[in-house]
Amino acid sequence: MNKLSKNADDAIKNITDGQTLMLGGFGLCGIPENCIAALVKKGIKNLTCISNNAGVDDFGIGLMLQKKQVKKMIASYVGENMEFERQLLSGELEVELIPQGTLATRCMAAGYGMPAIFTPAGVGTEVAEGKEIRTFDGKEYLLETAFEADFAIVKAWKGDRSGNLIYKDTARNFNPLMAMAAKTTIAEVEELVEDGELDPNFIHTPGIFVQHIFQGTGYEKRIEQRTVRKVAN
Amino acid sequence: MNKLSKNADDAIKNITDGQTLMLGGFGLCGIPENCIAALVKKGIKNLTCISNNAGVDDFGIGLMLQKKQVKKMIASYVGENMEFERQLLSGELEVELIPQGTLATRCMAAGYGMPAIFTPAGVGTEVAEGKEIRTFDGKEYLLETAFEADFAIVKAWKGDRSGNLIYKDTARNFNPLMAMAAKTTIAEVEELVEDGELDPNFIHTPGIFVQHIFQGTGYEKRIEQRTVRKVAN
Amino acid sequence: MALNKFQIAQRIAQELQDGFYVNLGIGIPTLVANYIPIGINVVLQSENGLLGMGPFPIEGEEDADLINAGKQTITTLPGSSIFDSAMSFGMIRSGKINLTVLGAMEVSENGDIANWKIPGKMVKGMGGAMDLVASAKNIIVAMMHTSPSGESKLLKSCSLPLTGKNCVKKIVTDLAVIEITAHGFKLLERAAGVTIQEIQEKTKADLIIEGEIPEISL
Amino acid sequence: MALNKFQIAQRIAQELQDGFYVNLGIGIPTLVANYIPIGINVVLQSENGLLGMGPFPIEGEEDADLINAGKQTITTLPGSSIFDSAMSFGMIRSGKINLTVLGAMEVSENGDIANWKIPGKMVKGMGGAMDLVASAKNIIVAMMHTSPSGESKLLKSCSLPLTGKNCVKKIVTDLAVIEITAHGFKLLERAAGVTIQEIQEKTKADLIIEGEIPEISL
Repeated sequence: MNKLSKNADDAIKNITDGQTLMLGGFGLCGIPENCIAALVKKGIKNLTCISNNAGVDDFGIGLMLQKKQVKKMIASYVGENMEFERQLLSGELEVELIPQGTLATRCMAAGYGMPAIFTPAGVGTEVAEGKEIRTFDGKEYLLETAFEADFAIVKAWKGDRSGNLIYKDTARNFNPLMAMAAKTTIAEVEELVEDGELDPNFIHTPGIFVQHIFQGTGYEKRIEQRTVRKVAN
Repeated sequence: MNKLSKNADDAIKNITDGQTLMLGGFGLCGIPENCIAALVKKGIKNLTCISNNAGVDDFGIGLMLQKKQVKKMIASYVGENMEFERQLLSGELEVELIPQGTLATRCMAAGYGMPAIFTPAGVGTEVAEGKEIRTFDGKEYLLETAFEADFAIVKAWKGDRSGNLIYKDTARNFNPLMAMAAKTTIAEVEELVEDGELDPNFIHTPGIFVQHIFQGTGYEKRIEQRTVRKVAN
Repeated sequence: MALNKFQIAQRIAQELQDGFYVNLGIGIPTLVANYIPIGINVVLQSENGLLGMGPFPIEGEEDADLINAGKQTITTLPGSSIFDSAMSFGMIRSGKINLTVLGAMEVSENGDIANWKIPGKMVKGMGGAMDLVASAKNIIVAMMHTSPSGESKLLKSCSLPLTGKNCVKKIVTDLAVIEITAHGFKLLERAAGVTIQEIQEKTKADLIIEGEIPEISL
Repeated sequence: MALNKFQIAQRIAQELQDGFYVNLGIGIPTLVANYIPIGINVVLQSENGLLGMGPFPIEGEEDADLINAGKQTITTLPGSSIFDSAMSFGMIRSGKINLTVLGAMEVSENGDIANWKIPGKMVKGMGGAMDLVASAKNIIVAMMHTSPSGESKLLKSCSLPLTGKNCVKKIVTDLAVIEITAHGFKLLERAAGVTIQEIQEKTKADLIIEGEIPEISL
């Protein structure tokens, strides 16, 4: 079976209006830049997006928000995006804010075939409203269900033709979790290599989870907070 | 904080009669040989052992069974061990057999602070007896609780002073799961290196999960089924 | 003439499709790997933590740290990946394995399977079988049609403790290929020279026979 | 004289013990890393997937793929490890983090904390804060005692949507160190020259005062 896509346009060709997408990344770190650009270009609408953040105004998922392609956003932190805040407060955008660990674990639950998980995050807060609470060993937990997504779109450092992926440093974040969690997974990689070039012992996402893979181009890798120190004497 | 133990005797010195131990490995692959030998030497008794298998008659956990150190065994497959079968049928040994995926996931649940998980494994079988069954999306699942263990004893390929571990090939198996799952984790490694020698991007078990680490000696690494092919012409 | 175990494996290999991820149990199922059709690429999963299981190692190159779920020394292939047991059963539970082949002691006409325990006699444990049968969408049982003492292993309902309920989709035995339908065992193919009557006699449940039943071709 | 934010961080650093794994939130908590006492080794966790967070990179060596939870470019240290977000919050939920320091908009006398939302005004999301406060055994809040408009941030009960209930153990403000006990806010220390009366006036709940209240020593 050939998992190779020619480019981002090719990789996303089966995504249609109204679907649910998971997008990897934390802030702008490890986001699938090529696929986001292709989604913007294609103008797919009414999307539900699951991603830890919503990009910034002019990059990442922010680009899709500008084009009003997103109907609903499921995220944990969106503080970097004024257009997002505007659409939310005006009611144009439906938003579900959930704890970051809950977001991660609901992805993992989907990937691991677990229909729901228990987490203490959000007990006693508005996150718990309408949710089942259960006590184990004297401590309260919320029942949170596994995500259901049509596509996961992830960004990796290296990948091979079998779909095996490795990520670089903290660009890993939600990517391997989302890669496991959707019906179909699209991976864009900085470097596509032949099978056998990646050490089987250090694969972060086994190829079984990835259906489409391609080598991306022109990564901008924008930094949100460029913090540095002076060279020590 | 110094995590280094001198040797296996030192590393296991706080284990006492009647405690619950997790032991990594699949068959004889990736088992903590040094710590098992030390447990046998010390003669600690009435142990509850959680491990996928129970070793063979004269190696692995089989050595502890010979000395009748194990009160209860929680495992998924024990077909390689006649002394085990004898103790089980005679009633000397308490045994709980559980599905392999359930075993793995109950370890993960403990490591990930999830009090219980849902799995379809065992629905409609005697494994389900006395357990809560819950239906999600038309499919039945058993509620299985996270393990509680006093010690996890794992075997890794390489480790550093911070407790970071990497495993080799399929000797990984249950080791990283158990390493996360107990109150205290002891890791024996084939090679102990200085901090900084392991690539942070390819750590299987982050050091936060490991309290005691030492470099083992004299690994036998017995093979259960030596299967080979002739060299191709 | 009844199929031998190699021929059972060979027949099952016809079920493989390009790109399949496959889990093969211990025994006859393992042999299926020897008959993968040319032009079909499948990836074998070993539930102890490997995707892309390769052949046995060349003599002298055995590595104790690289075994399959049957504890046999094996090799990796280009494109292989190693993972822990939670991820291994995660991919099993989430339905990423396209085909699971395993042996059985009994199968019932509603697809129940028993293969892990004979009360008071054999206590080996279920290993990964319960997870596999509870999760896989496509489960084929490879087994002899009858026990060594001649008892049918295909039954109206299983007498042994179950491994899973309503899960088996197809059975390939030395005598026949049988599909599990909502109405019970449906005979699809018979071993060359074996009569429908003989298969029915050795099956302790009614067979559904529709039209001509072709011989198994290998 | 009231402490500045650096001094608040400095006081909190006194709570660190050798071998601690610590999660520092954004803002004042981040500054705690600059005051780790000599001889004390702590490992900083960043919940986006890093243990062993090092200092900011030397100019020119910033790497977009290596950031902390505040999206700042950082470095690793010898002994660091990288992992995915599920494992990151796994170690948080299972109580492996010895100390969590975070900011707050309000804290109540029973240890409730609010720091993620001002209805109709500020919608940023909770990020990892709800997971952290629901899981950590040892939570210290670092904040100014009063809001910019002079309102007490220490209350009988929080008016803003909660981040977590009954979770804060200690508060370090510009004026005082306060422990949350079963009976409410207990004053432990006061900023040099700040009177108990002033602290009580700026706290919208009763302070428990037992014996002499020492000045914060830095």
